[in-house]
Amino acid sequence: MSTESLIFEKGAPGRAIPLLPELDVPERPLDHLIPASYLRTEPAPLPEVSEIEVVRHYTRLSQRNFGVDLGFYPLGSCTMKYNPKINEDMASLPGFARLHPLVDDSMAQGAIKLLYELEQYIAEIAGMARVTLQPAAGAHGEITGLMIIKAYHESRGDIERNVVLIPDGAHGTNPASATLADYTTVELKSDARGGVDLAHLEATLAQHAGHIAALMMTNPNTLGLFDENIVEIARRVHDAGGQLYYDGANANAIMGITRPGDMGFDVVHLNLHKTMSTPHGGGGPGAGPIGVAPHLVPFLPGPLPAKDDSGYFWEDAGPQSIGRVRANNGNFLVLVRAYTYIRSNGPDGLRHVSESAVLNANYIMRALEGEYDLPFNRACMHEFVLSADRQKKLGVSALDIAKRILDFDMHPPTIYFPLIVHEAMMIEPTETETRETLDEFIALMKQIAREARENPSIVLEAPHKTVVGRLDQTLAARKPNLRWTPEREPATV
Amino acid sequence: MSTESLIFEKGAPGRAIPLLPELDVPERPLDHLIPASYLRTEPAPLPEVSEIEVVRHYTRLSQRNFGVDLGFYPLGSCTMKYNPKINEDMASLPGFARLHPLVDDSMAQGAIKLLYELEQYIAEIAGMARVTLQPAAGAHGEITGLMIIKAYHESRGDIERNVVLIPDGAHGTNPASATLADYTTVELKSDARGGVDLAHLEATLAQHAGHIAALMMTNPNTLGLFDENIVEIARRVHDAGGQLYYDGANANAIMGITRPGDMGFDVVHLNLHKTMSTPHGGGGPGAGPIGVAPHLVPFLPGPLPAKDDSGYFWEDAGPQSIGRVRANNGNFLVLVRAYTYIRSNGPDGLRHVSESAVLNANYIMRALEGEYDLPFNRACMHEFVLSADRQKKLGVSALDIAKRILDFDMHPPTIYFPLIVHEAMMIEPTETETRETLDEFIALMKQIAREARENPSIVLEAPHKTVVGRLDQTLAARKPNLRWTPEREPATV
Amino acid sequence: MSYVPNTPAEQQAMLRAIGATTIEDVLKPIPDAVRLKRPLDLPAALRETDVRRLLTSMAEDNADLDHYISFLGAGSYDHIQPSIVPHLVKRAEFYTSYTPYQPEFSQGMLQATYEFQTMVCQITGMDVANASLYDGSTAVVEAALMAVGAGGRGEVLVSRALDPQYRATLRTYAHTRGFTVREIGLERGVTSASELRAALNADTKAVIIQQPNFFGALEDVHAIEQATHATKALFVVAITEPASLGAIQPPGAYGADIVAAEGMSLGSPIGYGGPALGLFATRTEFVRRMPGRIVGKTLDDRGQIGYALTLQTREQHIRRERATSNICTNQELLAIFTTVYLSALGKQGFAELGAQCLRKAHYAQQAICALDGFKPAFDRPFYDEFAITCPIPVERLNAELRDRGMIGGYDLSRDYPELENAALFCVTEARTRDDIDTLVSALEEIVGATK
Amino acid sequence: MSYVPNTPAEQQAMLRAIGATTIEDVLKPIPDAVRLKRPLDLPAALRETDVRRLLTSMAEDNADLDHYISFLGAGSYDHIQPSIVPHLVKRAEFYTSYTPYQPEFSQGMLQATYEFQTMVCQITGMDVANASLYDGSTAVVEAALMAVGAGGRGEVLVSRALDPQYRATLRTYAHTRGFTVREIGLERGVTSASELRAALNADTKAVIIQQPNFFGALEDVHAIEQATHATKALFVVAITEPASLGAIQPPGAYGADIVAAEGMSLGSPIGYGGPALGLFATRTEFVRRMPGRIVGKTLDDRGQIGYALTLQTREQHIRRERATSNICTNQELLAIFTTVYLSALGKQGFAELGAQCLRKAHYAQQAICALDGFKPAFDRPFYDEFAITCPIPVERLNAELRDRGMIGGYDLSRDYPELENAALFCVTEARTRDDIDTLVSALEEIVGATK
Ligand SMILES: Cc1ncc(COP(=O)(O)O)c(C=O)c1O
Ligand SMILES: Cc1ncc(COP(=O)(O)O)c(C=O)c1O
Repeated sequence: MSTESLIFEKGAPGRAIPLLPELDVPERPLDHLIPASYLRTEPAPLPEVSEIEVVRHYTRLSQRNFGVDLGFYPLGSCTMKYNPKINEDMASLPGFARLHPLVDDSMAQGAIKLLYELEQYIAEIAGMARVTLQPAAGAHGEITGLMIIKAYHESRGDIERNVVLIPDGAHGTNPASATLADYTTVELKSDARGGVDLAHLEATLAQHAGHIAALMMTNPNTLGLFDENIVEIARRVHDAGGQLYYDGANANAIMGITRPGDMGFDVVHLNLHKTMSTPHGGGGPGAGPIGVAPHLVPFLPGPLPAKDDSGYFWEDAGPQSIGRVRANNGNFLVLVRAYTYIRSNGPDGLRHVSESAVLNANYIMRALEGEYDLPFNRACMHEFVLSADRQKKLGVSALDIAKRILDFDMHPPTIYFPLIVHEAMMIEPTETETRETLDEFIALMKQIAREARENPSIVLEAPHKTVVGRLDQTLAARKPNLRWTPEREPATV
Repeated sequence: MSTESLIFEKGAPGRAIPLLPELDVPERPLDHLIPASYLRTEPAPLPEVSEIEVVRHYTRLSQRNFGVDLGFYPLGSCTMKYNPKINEDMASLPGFARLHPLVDDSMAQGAIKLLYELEQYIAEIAGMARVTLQPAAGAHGEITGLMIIKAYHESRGDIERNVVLIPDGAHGTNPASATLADYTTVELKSDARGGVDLAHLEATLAQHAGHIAALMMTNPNTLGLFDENIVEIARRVHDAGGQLYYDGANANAIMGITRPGDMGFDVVHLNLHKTMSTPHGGGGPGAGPIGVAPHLVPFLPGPLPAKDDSGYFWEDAGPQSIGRVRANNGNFLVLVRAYTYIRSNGPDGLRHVSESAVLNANYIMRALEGEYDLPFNRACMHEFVLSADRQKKLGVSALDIAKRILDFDMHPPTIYFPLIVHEAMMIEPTETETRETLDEFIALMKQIAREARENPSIVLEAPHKTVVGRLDQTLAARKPNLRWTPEREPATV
Repeated sequence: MSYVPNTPAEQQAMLRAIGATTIEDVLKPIPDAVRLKRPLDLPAALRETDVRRLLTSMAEDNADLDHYISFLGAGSYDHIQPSIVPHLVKRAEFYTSYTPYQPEFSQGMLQATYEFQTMVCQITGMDVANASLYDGSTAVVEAALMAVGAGGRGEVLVSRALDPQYRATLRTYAHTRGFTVREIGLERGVTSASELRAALNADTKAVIIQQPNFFGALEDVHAIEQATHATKALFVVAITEPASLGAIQPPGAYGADIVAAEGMSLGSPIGYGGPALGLFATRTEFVRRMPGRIVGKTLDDRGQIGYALTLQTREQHIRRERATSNICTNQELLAIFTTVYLSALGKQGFAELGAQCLRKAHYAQQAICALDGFKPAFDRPFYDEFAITCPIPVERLNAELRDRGMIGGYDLSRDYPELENAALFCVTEARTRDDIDTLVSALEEIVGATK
Repeated sequence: MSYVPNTPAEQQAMLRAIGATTIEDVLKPIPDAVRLKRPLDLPAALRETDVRRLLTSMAEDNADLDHYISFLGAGSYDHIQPSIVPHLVKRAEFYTSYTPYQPEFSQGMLQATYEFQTMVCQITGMDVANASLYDGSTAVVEAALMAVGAGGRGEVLVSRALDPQYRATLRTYAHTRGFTVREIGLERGVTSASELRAALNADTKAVIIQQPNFFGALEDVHAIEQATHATKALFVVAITEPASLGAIQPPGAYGADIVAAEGMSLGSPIGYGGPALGLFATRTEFVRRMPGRIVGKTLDDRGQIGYALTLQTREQHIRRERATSNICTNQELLAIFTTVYLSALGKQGFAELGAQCLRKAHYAQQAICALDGFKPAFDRPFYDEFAITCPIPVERLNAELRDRGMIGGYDLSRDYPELENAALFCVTEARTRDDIDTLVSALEEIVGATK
């Protein structure tokens, strides 16, 4: 496909699509309505284009993008599963999509009911007492959870707790959220089996005795491994006065099999855009509701959906609530999709989702362990991490392998994460892939391993078949060009 | 993009999407309900695939297809204009898309009203008395019109009229429809200006005196030229006792400028999928309503939409009606799109459509006349025909030029039609193209003309960038393989 | 709302470029005598949002199947459309394209059509299928035309249990084209075997029956096939409800020569009856006499598999007045609806569809017949439709049902005066047991109130 | 309804391939102590059609903007969504993709985001913009955090005319993060200039106001800018109704340092308030302190133009606990809604949008104020919202309007006890004159009836 110029480079002066209604009130001069000093003096220099130009431009751009609907997308930690179309249809119903967030509760009975029930479903899946649906994404859930934990400690006068423990494999949002909550982060080492190093945990807890606010972790962790010591870890952190925060980004492995609440966690977020099949939309929107254990319920943001004899309503939060973490009712249309998915699957279906996700991951892992280094040789959960160390010695990096995969209409795994594995390639097939697709991916990875030995340049020069070649990211960062300007000169910053 | 196997080659035994509702009536054995001899013994060997496989397969197939939303499509005679999205939205409204055709009129007031008004709009645009909306496409309109003409002649006892005159440039559906109506076709020659040769017409009318049933023609004709003698032609045919049928495939040139009725035509079809912007859907559906002059109204198929004080209703046709030409109410959802389009444009808008279509065609024609042969050097209407005769002498045919155009993300013109121009290339840009696109096409056509002189092999070997190369159509016809079979052997016929 | 992108200034510049001053210079070839000297008498242009408002209110003036519980079939059937079907078919690359005259640019549509042809064969049990005709009724016409042959005359026998609209359409064409259509009467809800046998003769070109027939009843197709083939006539099976093929024997299994069907049931919107989808399948030996477009598999100049229109010499754009049919624009996009729908349902789902319709219709029929005064009009095996003789006129019954949010059965007396008070009820998988029970209670109540 | 494609038999074969017998062999790492020994307590699975039925009925239990005439704004605005917007944004290639970590495979999304960033700059008059934040309220939080600086303390001054929900959100974060939020009171419907001047001091990190403010009134932004910049504080302008930028001076023109806005108005569905779209724009000098994803233009190894995520060292996945923000998943698809919407409206349409809202709101305000007992709560210039003091409590008024198919104005006494009986009415281009006249008659009638 040939290149596609920017929308700003299309059109011509005076072109416009007459989309708005004909004005049906008096066309009074604007400066008779408000003082001229408040009025815009120049129209915003937006594109001047016709409908066919807009349609062709964005249709063509869409074809320059890869999505789950086109092929395999084993992006570790991101759970790029199939997004059912029925979810989209339900979220497009006018009763949901065209509902104003501030209407009287009597006019939103269906919506509040949906949220009320969804809260219960999520609480049950996570093993928690109550849930807030406000957070817009996982990281938003994290900071919300940490604020709740902080409020909890404060409510007990326990104000010296300023340390959050985070395993070295954790996702970047965990430490970033801790900082945002004004905590100091302390990194926990992993042991030889890929779990939290209990000795190091013990030492750290001792070192920061009285200061431990929380431990944030995900289980299965970012290596795709289930930390078998979780009960022990929870006990020790609790004994040290800390709370346990569960980063639910990896919950696709556990539905109906185990619950964070049963493992001992006090706060749990779920990424509905991962586990519950709502699309990631090219980077968002998602939804990151959090559930909390009973002792933390008073601190939840409000309002919360409630129900009495006369129907559903929004109940204000109590005096201990941390307060709102955003305007309105959460990423509602994402929540509608998640609700649809949970109702579609039911309890057995969700368990089958997780079991199948785990099976698919193990299937690929076992097929590839001969060709790539497998740093932790244990049954994995829904994903696993390979190392391209062996290939790196031949001059072929994880990045090169990723670029080579692009030539075969598949999306590469997550690379260079978690940081604790050299040349990491984090592979999450999800449960919605067919065995044939897994086999194709396995064959491709084997082929690339062979190419790395026999013909590395074909890997090093990849991708060969994409609409653009490897992009110069250094140039992008050194001379940032972040917007088009009429002079076509980069607005260097 | 790599190839895409057939849906039958995907999936695995036992795979299925549980789409139907859970059965909620007793699950009685089928042979307790009806005798076993009526029951299918083997399930139809349809694909056994999962939802993600279906979604990926057809999403990928769609990307292997070119449409107006991707780029310029100057396919002469086909009027590949932009299909407004609002048309699609309106046709998807449940009140239209989910309406059963046999509900009582009281339950379809909105639908009948729409058809009633659309009939009036089409009658006004065509200059006709009344309209039937039943025909599914242009050719269906043609046969319907011819049946009406036949019934008219019969009603007058004029039963010797068995000849239909058709200009040599006519579309293939015209003679095919005439045959279907049990007429003999006689071809009319074109004159040096590209119109009907009046002398030949005169001679033919004389030769078949008393046998002339009708003349079928389109004006502007398939050369994109307006026959200036139309009034004279109409007079002579009428004088000979014939009726005039207007093939409205080219009506995009004339809306609000001239009307077939005013030119003297007795029956007119309009291709709503061309002139009225409803999409062609990869070959259909369309809609080909026909309008008739007052004397032919009694012969229209019925029922027709009508209105009285109590509302809208379907009125049965009278005794002279030819009867139904299909089941139900025409290609209704196509008609909804056409209605939307006419209401969107209004009278001035439709005229502007036609004027702009004509301007765009002349603009390209004048830009290319130096590079390609222009068989008739006159102002064209909404399309025009070039000849690649000059290029053919260099070994490059119209077909080669068409294939070369494919390399530039544009669709080629219609080629080898009309038959009266050697190496014909029939170019219809439509009014919805920007000047820039026209200029790009002009530049490309000039480039190809240059290539034909300087580097013909690049044209002869085209296309270079499509998902498949030139297809062997001889093979396809010699050993027809028209369906997949499990043995993967072609079902040769 | 205009979709012309170029501004007046641009158009002025373009006019200059071709040596014209105004658009009138370009329109000169149109003689003054035929020029329209006034604006078209049409309502003024509306902006998009006003058009939306207008059409939405017109749409809401109709009783659609999302808001009414319907038991109406009679040739058009309410089936569940899986969510993925419109998502995929409405990909702009599909619907904004035209007939794949340039196969290299249209492989998606061509391959999907090849799959469509295959699936039509799979469900009907026939050898070959085309890429669609206008609708079921015109598909029957094309079948008759094929049987009669180019320019031929002769007679076509048609069961009176063929959809009345199809019969009407066939009569229209037959009259013009010059062959005879003779109707074969009914016996206990199906085609009279004795009448058929008596009518068959050397001039008979085809016998056309419908399975399940217009009353939902199953014809004794084997006997009809034998009688038909005992002469040289072609055996044409019309199908208005192809969902039946999930459960019922396919025509290929009982010797049909041509299957002419309405395909809307299989994934397309019901849309007040259109756009519809004519399915046409036949036996291998007839392929070169088949009407309509056909896609074939072939190879490209690099040896890769590809798809292209084929056997085009049958078609009007090549053979002109000697073409097998005049069809050009067909119902291609509907064919894609069906292809995606049948892929989604798949082998299991299609069988389940057939079985569900069969079971639900029988559940309903028994429940209705258990009511006082309601009895089967015929005692024939049926699929998802059945005729019931009611204690009061169907028109009255249906008016009452309408007031209760329901759409009643088809009033058979409209087309069969002898079937007074007979309603044709249809029950597909889209109706729940609850829907059926609601109908049954309503019938009881309505009739009770008239006593 | 399951979306797992592999059949039990296939899964069995896969288990065998990895040397396992049952799935339990693979789940072994999960200790028995934490295993759930019962099925989840959730409603049983539903087939697609039953899910559709269920959700449709829940949706119909809401009073949506297609069926009610609404005059409610207060942070969420009902604008016309052009038909092409969802058609294009809902292309599966867009919505089924993830963050463009592999730019070669995501040029479509990246280029559209680059266009988005440009358009946000064009409408706000700012230098640079990011690729979206969660919503307007958290965008304001991010602005405050950026002003306060990593680990910094200090004070942020916030107008009481900032959306109450935004203020609540800011308070939540400020408390945890450890900085002070001080509210500046109102004077005749806008931020009190004297209170602001009095509050500004060396510790002030930012001044946050909203334009138009929560009452729809226009703040005297020049005076506030001068006062703010006279100290070292950053001037943060919050916008809940960016459609106003079609008519109103953009923040870039009056010296804003940061614009933090809610972008839903610009083409996204209102969706009971979410997903929303946080817009964030600032001046070039602050770009490396900006939160969120940023797309930049660059070149590929063949010298072609391409787009990629850039300045990622600000972000959590690289900088971890020292990142400018913790945001990862953002609201990207909503950014594409806005990009397509602003392309469609274009230069002329966006100006027309601003003008229409302004004119219709003023038409409505005058008509309402002509009624007995209704008067402006403030005499300030406003955009498309205005506060009206009503003769009866707003709650009662709105209950009456609801019964007439209307959604009344926002009850300001919920957040501003001093504004008893004050309703905030919003009138956008989506309301017709007819709608407005209907409201006015209804108000007259309702109040008349209470006399
Ligand atoms: C392990 C892990 N934790 C947290 C997050 C953050 O979630 P979100 O992107 O929804 O903010 C992610 C997302 O990629 C993740 O993979
Ligand atoms: C000139 C002309 N006449 C008739 C037709 C037949 O119309 P349809 O394809 O709608 O049957 C066409 C269509 O291509 C045409 O171009």
